[in-house]
Amino acid sequence: MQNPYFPYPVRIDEVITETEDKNLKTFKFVFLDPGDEKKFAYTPGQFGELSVTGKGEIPIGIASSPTEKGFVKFTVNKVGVVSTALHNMVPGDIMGIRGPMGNWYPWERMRGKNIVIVGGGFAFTTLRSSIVWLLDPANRKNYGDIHVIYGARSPGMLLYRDELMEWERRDDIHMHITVDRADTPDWKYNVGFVPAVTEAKAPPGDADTFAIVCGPPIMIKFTQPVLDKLGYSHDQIIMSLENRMKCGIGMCGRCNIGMEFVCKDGPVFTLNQLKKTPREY
Amino acid sequence: MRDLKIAKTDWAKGVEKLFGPYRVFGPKKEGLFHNFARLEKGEAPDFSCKNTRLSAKGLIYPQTEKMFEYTLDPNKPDHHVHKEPVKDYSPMAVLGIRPCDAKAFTLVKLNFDTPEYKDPYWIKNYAAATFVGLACDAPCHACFCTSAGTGPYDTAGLDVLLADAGDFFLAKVLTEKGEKLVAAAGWAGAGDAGAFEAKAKAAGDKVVSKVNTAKLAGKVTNDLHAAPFWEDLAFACINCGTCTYLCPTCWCFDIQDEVCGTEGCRLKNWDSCMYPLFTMHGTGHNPRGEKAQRVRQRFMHKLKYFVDKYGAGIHCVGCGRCVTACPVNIDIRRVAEIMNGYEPGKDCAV
Amino acid sequence: MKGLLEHMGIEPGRLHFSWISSAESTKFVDVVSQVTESVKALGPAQNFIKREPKVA
Amino acid sequence: MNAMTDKIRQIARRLLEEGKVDMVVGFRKGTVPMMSEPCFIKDSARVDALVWDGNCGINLANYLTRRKERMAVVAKGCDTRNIVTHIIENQIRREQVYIIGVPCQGMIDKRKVKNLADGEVLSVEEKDGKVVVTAGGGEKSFDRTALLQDNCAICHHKNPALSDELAGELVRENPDVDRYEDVRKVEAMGAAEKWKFFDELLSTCIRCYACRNACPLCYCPTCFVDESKPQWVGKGQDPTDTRTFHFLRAFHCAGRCTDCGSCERACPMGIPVRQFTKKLEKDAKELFGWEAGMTLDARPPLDTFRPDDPGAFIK
Repeated sequence: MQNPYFPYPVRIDEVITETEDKNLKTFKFVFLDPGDEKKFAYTPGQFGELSVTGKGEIPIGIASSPTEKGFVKFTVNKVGVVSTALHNMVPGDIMGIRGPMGNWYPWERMRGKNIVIVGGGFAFTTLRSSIVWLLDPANRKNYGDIHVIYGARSPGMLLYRDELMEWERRDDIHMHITVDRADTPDWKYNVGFVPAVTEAKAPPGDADTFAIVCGPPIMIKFTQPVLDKLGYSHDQIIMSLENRMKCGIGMCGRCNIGMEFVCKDGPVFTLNQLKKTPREY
Repeated sequence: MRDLKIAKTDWAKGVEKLFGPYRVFGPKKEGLFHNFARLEKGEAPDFSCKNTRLSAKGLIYPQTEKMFEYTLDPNKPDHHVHKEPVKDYSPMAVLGIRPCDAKAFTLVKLNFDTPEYKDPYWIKNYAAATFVGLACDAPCHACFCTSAGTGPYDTAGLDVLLADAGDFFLAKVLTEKGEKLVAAAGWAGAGDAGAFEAKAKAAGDKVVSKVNTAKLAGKVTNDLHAAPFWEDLAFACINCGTCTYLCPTCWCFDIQDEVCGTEGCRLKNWDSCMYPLFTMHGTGHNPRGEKAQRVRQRFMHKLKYFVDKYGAGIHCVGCGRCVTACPVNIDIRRVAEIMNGYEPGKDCAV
Repeated sequence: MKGLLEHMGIEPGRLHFSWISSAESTKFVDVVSQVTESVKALGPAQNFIKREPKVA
Repeated sequence: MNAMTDKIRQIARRLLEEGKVDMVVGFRKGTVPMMSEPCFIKDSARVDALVWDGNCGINLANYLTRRKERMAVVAKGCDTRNIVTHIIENQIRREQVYIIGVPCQGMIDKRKVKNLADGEVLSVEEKDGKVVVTAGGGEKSFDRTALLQDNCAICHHKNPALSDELAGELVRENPDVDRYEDVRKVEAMGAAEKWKFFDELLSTCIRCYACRNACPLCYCPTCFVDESKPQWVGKGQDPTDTRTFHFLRAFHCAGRCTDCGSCERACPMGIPVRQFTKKLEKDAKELFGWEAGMTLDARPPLDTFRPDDPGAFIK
């Protein structure tokens, strides 16, 4: 019997400090047993449990794309016991990863459609995974227009800045990067909150367009009416939730919203699905 | 299935024979109350209590259980790598479990043994156990098993069911596992199915406490969730975990790492939806930060979410433990009644 | 504090309180010697030590 | 219906009708024998739900903190002392509570009744100092005094320490009763014997925290056992962790505990958890002459310094 609680042992290969407040770091992990990498086959939108031996586990969205081989990447915000311990670790350290867990963005349903990705703050991790995956030549041809609206408090708080710039230069993806305030004079992109930029830049909703929304509750709260106004059907607004989790496999009982477990039945839900469940997230 | 008749003297001799092929567990008085405990050779299970204070769930799902162990000593090979500890999954005989507690395992199984994931600790323990049930001829006044999907003579989840008939037990052997145990104990006298049925009928009639749950499945989740009565129902609650820890069907747990020196382990501990920390995010945000939200979660889970998710009735076997042990008398029977009768917009007395 | 710990079964002599000013070096030496002596006399503590969490 | 219940309803109705308070916190009849359930009443038409009997052992002071309403509360002697402590510790404002004081004859110990009854207890009636217990095996009558909770049997302060209105005649106090016989028994033991005594006492603890949560003194937003940064104590069933929880919980009640017995009453496993708090309560009395919650006008010993504070333990 396979033990779903068993973390695959991994080695930290690289640690990248992402933001100017140093609270967000991206960790690149390599599996000690290459066979485990195959078992960890994932799809953008899924998450894993990072297991710092001796401290505990935290559920974190997978930031790398399945098209990137030989490693997995997670971007972690420093908030609690485990994430703090993780931030103190260095390349070469051994720890564990469990997963992949949860469902993913509905790539099959969205095949042939336009996709608008709306993200804010450090909730951009699985969105990075999605964008890298979408831009892979094998996948890009299967989807229509791609818009990305991504905002952070300031330019220094944007994740994956080099990649954002690279995507800006491409013509097969429409990037709308924004910051709440630009504190550097050379900022040449948008200034303003994500909902406002969405209203100005996102294409109108129709049967062929899906929106993927992932961000802090306040952003979601104000983005939703904008998408309504643009005519997006609630069945085509895709959201990714976060709740406190332990097991990640729908057993420990804490992350439920109604009868659904965010860890197993989610974290990805359509707005339509969410409207039928109690708002406990 | 077949019927047996076991004289009490043969019962005692048979139990003696089980030590060896089985680890034997049965009710034992510890402090003020009876609980299930591992019995030593020569010890007999104590059938004098109506039911154990804690349910039998701890036998299969201990309150604290080791999942993994590891070393943090960098000089040792495979440091920081989790290893499964060696555990005893040899056969266990559970003697004198009440039908409600046995039925509860079949509900908990839905959570730990799913098509996608299997909890190996629970599953291996459960597979190791042979359950010898003891039917209830004198149900407690707070028992409402017959309206919670089971009953004093229910055989669900059992391998053998005993009924006390004075000098002897009438028994039903229900499964292959049960046959093995009966053979190991050497019980063979032919039984009396008619007498068994008559006792079962009489016992069922003695369960006077009932709950109505028929309309729960038809309710709209968000209506019940938004119902006005939760604040009132939750007022007395002190947020202890008594109800959930005593409950045979509650399965929620926490995962904790503990380190002593350079050696550590990962533990699975019972947890309770009554505790504020249960759902607290790292950021401090808490979707169920208020007492009323947590009380609502407990009852919504038992009486609505579970009903909808599995279509296997309510997540409760009517053992009455939470009813009698709650320090402030929050009574699931009353809550079920209110939820079952609730219509949005209509006034409802709490 | 001392009262309840000892009431619970921690041996008297394992817990000491003292008020020593930074100027009282000799008192500090005296107290430390006294404490170590009394603890040595008791030997290693047997209670209230968690070597490995107890599990079922 | 007893006179006390009548009087409580009368007062509650008046207070609500006059708009003096927004809610009355009291007890209503429970759904199982020997259980009265804490409840609140906001509508004067519903005051008839309120009751008073020997099953009101839960301390209602526990329900007053972190609320905005003006509340009337039904409180026995020990409860009023906890309300005084709450006021001293700035958990509630004096003007926010209207205390309906209940001179108390002691609460019935449901475990004693269960042990003495013949079979399963079906109903319990109190009448003229007698308690009639109807059980599966028949009816039995007991002297009320024989069934009291341990803490009630040795109570020195049955009458309210502070109240706005009484729901009955003051009762005779019994200041001569020996409160600390059991503590002295433990004090007389050797260290190893004491250790064993408490090990056995706690052996059935399931860490449900009913004792802590039933206690009005435990109002910290996050209890030390729940802290994760740092984590002070393991969360499993390890006896060291269990004992750490119990003795530290007791320390947090030092000089504040009124021996109301809520903790012991709430324990689902019947553990005499008062053995921890009582030692500190005895020390507070013997070392500082302090009994918690007797007056609003004195600061508790642990937040004051007096030159004559006992200091023999400091070298």
